[in-house]
Amino acid sequence: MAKSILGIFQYEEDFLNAAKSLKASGFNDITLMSPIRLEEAEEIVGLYKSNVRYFSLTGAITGAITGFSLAVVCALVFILPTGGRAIIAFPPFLVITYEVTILFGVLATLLGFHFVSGLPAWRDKAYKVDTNIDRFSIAVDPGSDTDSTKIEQTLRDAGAEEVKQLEVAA
Amino acid sequence: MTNINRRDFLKLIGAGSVGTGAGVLYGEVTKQTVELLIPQVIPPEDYSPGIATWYNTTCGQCSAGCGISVRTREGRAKKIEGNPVHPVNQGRLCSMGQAGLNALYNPDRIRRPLKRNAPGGSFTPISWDEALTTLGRRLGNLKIQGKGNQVTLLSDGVRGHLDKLFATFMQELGSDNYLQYDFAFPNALYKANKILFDIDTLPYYDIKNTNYVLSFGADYLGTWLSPVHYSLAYGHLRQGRGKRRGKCVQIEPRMSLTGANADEWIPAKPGTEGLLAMAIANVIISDDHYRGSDIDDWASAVGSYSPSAVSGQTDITESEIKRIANDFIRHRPALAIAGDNIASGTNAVSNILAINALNYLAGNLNKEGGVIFNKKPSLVQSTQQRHASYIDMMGLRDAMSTGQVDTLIVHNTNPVFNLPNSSRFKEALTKVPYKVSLSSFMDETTDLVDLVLPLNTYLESWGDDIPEPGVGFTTATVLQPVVTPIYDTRSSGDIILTLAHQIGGELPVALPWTNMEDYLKAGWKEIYSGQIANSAFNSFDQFWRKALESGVWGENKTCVPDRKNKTKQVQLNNITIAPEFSGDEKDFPFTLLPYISQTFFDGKGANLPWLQELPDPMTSIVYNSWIELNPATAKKLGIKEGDLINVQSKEGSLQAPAFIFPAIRPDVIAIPIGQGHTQYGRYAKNRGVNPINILESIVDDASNALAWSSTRVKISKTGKHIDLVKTSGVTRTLGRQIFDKPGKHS
Amino acid sequence: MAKITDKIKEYTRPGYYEKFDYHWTMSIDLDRCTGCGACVVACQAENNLPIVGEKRFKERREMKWLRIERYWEGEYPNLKLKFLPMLCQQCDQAPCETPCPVAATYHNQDGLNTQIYNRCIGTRTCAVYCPYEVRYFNWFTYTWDEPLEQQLNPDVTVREKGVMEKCTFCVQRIRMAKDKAKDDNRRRVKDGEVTPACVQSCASEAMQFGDLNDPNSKVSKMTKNKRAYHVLEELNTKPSVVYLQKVEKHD
Amino acid sequence: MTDTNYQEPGYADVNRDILQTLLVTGPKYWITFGISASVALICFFGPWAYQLYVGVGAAGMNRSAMWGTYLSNFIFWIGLSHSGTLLSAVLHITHSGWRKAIYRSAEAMTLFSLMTAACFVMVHVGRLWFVHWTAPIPNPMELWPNFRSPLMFDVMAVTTYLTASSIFIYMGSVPDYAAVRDASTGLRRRLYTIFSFGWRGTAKEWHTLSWAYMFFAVFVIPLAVSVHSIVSWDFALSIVPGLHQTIFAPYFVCGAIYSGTAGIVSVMFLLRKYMQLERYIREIHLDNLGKLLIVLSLIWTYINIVEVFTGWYSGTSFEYEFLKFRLFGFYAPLYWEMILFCAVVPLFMLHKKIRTSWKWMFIISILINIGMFTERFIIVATSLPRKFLPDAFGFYFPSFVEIMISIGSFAIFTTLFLIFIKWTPCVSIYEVKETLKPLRRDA
Amino acid sequence: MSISVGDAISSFKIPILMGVMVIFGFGIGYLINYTFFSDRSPVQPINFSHKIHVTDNNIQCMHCHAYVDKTPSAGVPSVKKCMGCHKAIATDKPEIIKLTEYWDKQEPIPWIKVHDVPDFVYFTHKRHIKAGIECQTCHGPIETMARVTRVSSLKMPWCVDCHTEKQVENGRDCVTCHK
Repeated sequence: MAKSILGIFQYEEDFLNAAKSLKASGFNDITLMSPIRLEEAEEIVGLYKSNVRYFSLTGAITGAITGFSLAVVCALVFILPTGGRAIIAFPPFLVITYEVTILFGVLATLLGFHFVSGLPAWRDKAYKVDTNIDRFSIAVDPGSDTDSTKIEQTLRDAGAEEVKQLEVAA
Repeated sequence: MTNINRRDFLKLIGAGSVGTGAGVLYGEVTKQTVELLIPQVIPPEDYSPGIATWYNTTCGQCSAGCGISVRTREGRAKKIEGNPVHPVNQGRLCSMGQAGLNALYNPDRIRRPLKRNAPGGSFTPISWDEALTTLGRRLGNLKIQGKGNQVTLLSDGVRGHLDKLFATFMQELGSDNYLQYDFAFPNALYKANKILFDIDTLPYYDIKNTNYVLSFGADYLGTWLSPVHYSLAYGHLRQGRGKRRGKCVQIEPRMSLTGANADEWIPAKPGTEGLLAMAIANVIISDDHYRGSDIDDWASAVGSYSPSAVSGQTDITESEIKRIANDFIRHRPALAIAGDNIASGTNAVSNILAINALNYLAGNLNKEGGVIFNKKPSLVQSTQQRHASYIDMMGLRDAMSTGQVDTLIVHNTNPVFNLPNSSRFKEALTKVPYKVSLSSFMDETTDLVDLVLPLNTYLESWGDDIPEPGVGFTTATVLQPVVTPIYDTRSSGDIILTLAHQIGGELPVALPWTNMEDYLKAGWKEIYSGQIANSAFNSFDQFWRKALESGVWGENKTCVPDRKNKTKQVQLNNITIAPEFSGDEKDFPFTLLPYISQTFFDGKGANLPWLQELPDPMTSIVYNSWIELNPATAKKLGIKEGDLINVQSKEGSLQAPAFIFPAIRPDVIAIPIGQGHTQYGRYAKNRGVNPINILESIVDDASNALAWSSTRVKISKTGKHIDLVKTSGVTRTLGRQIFDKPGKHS
Repeated sequence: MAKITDKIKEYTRPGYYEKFDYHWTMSIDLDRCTGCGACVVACQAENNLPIVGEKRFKERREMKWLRIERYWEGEYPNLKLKFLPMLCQQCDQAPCETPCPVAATYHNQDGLNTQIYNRCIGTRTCAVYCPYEVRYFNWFTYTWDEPLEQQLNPDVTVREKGVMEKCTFCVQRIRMAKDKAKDDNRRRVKDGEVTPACVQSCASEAMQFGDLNDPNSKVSKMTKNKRAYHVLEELNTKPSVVYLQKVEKHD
Repeated sequence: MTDTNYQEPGYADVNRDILQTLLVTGPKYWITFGISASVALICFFGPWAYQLYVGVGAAGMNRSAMWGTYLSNFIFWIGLSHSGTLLSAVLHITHSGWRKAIYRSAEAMTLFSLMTAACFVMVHVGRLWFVHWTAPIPNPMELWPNFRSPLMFDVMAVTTYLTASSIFIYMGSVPDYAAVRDASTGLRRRLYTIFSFGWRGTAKEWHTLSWAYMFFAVFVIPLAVSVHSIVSWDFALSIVPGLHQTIFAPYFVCGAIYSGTAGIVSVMFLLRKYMQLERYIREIHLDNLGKLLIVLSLIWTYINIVEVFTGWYSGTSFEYEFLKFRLFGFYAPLYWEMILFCAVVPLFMLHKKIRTSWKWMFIISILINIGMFTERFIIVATSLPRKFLPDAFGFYFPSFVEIMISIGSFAIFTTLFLIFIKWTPCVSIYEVKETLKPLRRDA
Repeated sequence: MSISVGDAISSFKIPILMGVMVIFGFGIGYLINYTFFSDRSPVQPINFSHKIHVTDNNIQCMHCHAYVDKTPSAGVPSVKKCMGCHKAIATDKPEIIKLTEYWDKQEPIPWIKVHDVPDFVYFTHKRHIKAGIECQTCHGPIETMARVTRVSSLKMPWCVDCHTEKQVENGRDCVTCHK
């Protein structure tokens, strides 16, 4: 079991300021939670371009190759000529390629989301229900007891409504 | 992982067993069903599983006498095809012939002898022994009492040895009342040929080699005499001779299948075709195309029928008549034939005489491409004189109603259906004390009798046949069973021979054979020894085997015309060429044209589902009757396709849906014959109407035949509507590339 | 390597149908055809076509692999009725084959447009795509009134509900002829050895059947006739049924 | 904003208002659900079972029209599905704020109309028990589907679309599932814990979700266009007059968006009315959708005119006959009804009062969809019986079974939708919050 | 309150495991059916042994299955054929007594089909025999079987594999077997 310090804020500015000062104090392992997406918060924790895009690209390329090969291989396993068309007919196979490209792109993006975001969360984490309604919160993992007092202090200074310590699974 | 407690463990075990059970069940359900492998107890001689055996025999669906090959597998008939070595059909076969399998395997066949319990009561199945003993005893008693003449046998147009057997049997029984009746039998044609050429048989019309067929109503591609043979000839005429493509002209008030295929279709006024022929003859003579020694006689005979005089009566313009006459001469050898509706008016024989005279005038007799006289087939006695005319049938009616007929044996014919209501035949029939029917099906006549003897179909019987009209040389075909009878039925020959033995007396002496096969073989032995005294065969057995194998004797010969010109000078002066109709034009404005249906013939084919499902060639209608109306007439009367029309003649009325048929004269309505059965199995019963019912009993005096195209009717709407069941949608090409090369169509 | 490129070239080339072993072809001479309907019954007898009954006809669900179409020309009294036997045209560029999702219909080495009943799932797309409307669908499982089922041809499948069917050029007869040729140690089927039921029955000999790859076959000669054409040729389906125009003018 | 009395809800109000649609279930809901489920059972599955038993002959299709209402229903439902995903995705990447309140229900419509459409594929085929042969599954017969077939395009496209739009709608709902989780206890909580993947709303999660969501949107737009193009190619790749039209793909796509958008309006009206969401679904949405509908209606009308004009002007018998039948034949009343509902009636929306009136818009949207349903029916019923050979011309009229199944399909859709609104918040909670005043001191 | 997905899932452990058990059980059940209740070797009405006839008494296949090289079906011998020998041979054996009973009643023996090709497939023995395929290729070591057991699946892939391997002319054309 590990400890986690949770600071809860009513206002966005306080929340962001607290995060900034924590960051300035050298606490890099902070979790910022908000009911809506806040791009400033993302900047504070250093998130600019997501790696999801690599998943999407790889997925799409894999899909294109898979789609086309699927069509070609299916046509060649048991050759059944139809309507005077070529066995490997490009126009229809490109349609299949197109669809499978998208299918794999979507699936890979889904995979990427899980991979990058770390969801699903298998273990319990620091969380307060209000965060998903109309409160902002910062969870910090204190290395030591001294750190924890410092963190609590920083949070209170920034205007936290509430600061509490939680026991969470490591 | 936490421990699983007992309760949960049981749950899991439960789930597992449910799954296992489902798996076992699934495997069981998806397993192929167990099939048995049933061997034969004793295999037949020529049996090999999975290999088809072909038997050659003769078609019994109409009177043309085509040869057929029946494909059988494991003792069941699978397909009927034409016999390639048969001279009539040369391997081809019409729809009716092919539907013979439907007759063989018809679900409505009578499966065992039936006896009527009480007059008007129902039938009870009895054994063959009982049936034949009862009948035999009755006939025997009559014979002993010297009342043999009170037995009448009314048969269909059987030929060959069965006919001979019937004749012998009746003769020995002491009866001269052996009649044959077929609705479509061309009495008038025989009569006219007799008058003109003094022949008892039909001549051979050499359509194959002619250049010009001038057909007056003869639907030779559909129903007339020997359609398969003529179709073969037609194909040859059109495209089989290089550049010389024969021309076909059809003169008839309602376009028949032949009319549809002809180059010209000319709707003359019904009944006036003879006049038209006279006018053509007039043109031939006046244009100096005939140079015979008897030209003066001819000139005087046809002198009064100038095209201008006839034009008004026939509704054909003068120039048209002249053109036809000139074409007819120019295209020699040409052929003028008459049949069907043209040969079934009150002036039938006169019409045919006038039309046949054209052949004489154009010099088309006994010539390739003209009318060729068949050698008289001398194998078995000629039969056509047994064919009852309408007057003969009326004689039978009178005899029946006055009690002169004690026992009536009906064989395979259906006079109750095929005679008009006005003949009162049905009423007379019910007065006969004992009626027997030999039939495979419960038709209208069989339904009225006291004893039903179920017959084998022709595919289960022995017999022989001589095609009529012949093919220009002597030929005969064999009828052999291709399958064992599928029900407890017997063939007509076997029944008669058994009866002969039952009756006793002189009969077993005259007919010592016990089954048809032996009788037939004995007959053919005579043919063998009398006719075929050549070295082609070592023995009769060899000849017989060959005959059974090929199904025909006299195969593949070329036509050798009987060169003797038998034509008599005809006194065309005396003929009554003007048609008469029942009902005057004012009250009954339309001429009713019943026509023989190509699918059902005279009604015989109506119980065969394949024929019921074969779209009528002209209208594409299935499963029903219809009344054909000219579009102009329909428009005038406000009739639309499918409107139920009441057709009223002097003798009765019928109701059927209208069909707007473009190719019929506005003053004519046509109804196909064949439907309108009140019995005759599930496929025929209560379907459509029978136009014969409302015909007037008027006859052609020269041939005594029923004038079935001479009834006038009036029509009215009933206000009801029936959707006609037909397969064709829109019957116009709408300018699409269907009959032409691309680009050429408009 | 060259082999692989050759294969690729072969498989990517349209018109795979050009090198058939046989190219079964039928010619129908409309100048001979009388429209009598014998072929229709012959087809029904040979190919186990069901007896569907009046109700089904009314619903336009008849089963006739070969039907005769009729077209009127002109007005009374200068009328003409033309007949057109219409059966599966066994097109080389068949519009019906391509859309089958399970390839239940395809072109085989005999130049036949085959229909494999076992594979058919009944989307009916082929029938919609067919410009000649010669494909028939088993709307129901049809039965035969006892004992009519004894007539059924054991060489032809009896189809169940939900399956598309059509004229096969009597493939069972073609197979049988090939079987016989093999028995006789012949490499090829002789001309005239195969006749589909309709061709066999045709009384006016309007139909001919044979191998177009054999330049001496009857049907090859017919296709060279100057009256030869294809119905709806402008659709470029390349049918294997050749019609010969009816001769309109005389002298 | 026409509504001057409008009071903007707070963040907590949003959670409360929207979650009550999901958490509080009154008898009205159960009655509606019961009715629609039983109609689905009786009208759809009952006749379908009958049809499976006797064969497709239970439907009115025949030799001249091998396709019938099943196919037109299929197109209709696929068309309806284009509302959501496409609209949602396009508006998402163009950052249109007004989308946020309506996109969830629009996407739900997509998903469930797709499912209904898929049902029709099953109903349509003759041998349902072999329908798995259309899937490229390895099998011992070594037989594979024919990828040259437009129907296989369909199989692939619909599968992809179903997958993509399910993922799209699910991913967009994850934060809302977390909200449901937080507001509930017991079994529901445990289930929604799984559904929400343990969402906490961290910056990392928001960041990844928004990126992934953007990619989904980017994938879904060309997909949606391709799906209806492919559906149109089921027809257009044939050579049948009336179906073989170059214009069909854009025509179908446009028609699809048109009917889908109209569908959204109807659904919005009902949700707003019966789920007390007046504060979230507002006139601005109606106004914007109305404008969109007018544009789509004009495009649709244009394509229709082009179709008739080219058919007539080409002068070929093939085109001419089917057009004659469509415009003046038995089904002419349906054709002109379609023109009235889809081309004329929408013009009323040019008037702002009508455009912002819920009642009028609901009626118009229903009429448009009736018109669009007719359009799909007419395409099938007037083209197929007028193909190439006049002798084979026929007629098609749907049978009782077909009519019942068509009615039943609406019940299936409704049932699925009713299940959905009890499963997922039908208005996106977090996205609605984004449109509100932010939680800042200076706001 | 926990937001752990792991905890939530493990709270559904029993239902999930039950599902797994059902699926697993289904497979087991199917296998059981396939192994123990198979239709590959049914009990015949007469316990006919190919071993006695072929191996022990050296009777050729074609003696009884006379049509195998002439027709599509091999032809199960007629009762008369059996009786041809068994009128005199081994008449006291119980199975032969059964056979004699059938013969006396003039009834066919209702053999159960072991080698049943799926419906709508046209198989011809003749072609295969003429192509030099041994009986054993499909029927297995039939000459040693006391009761006939099917060794081949007789399903389509089995046919197609052989046709492919032997490069049969048009061997992969559907109409070769389906028509």
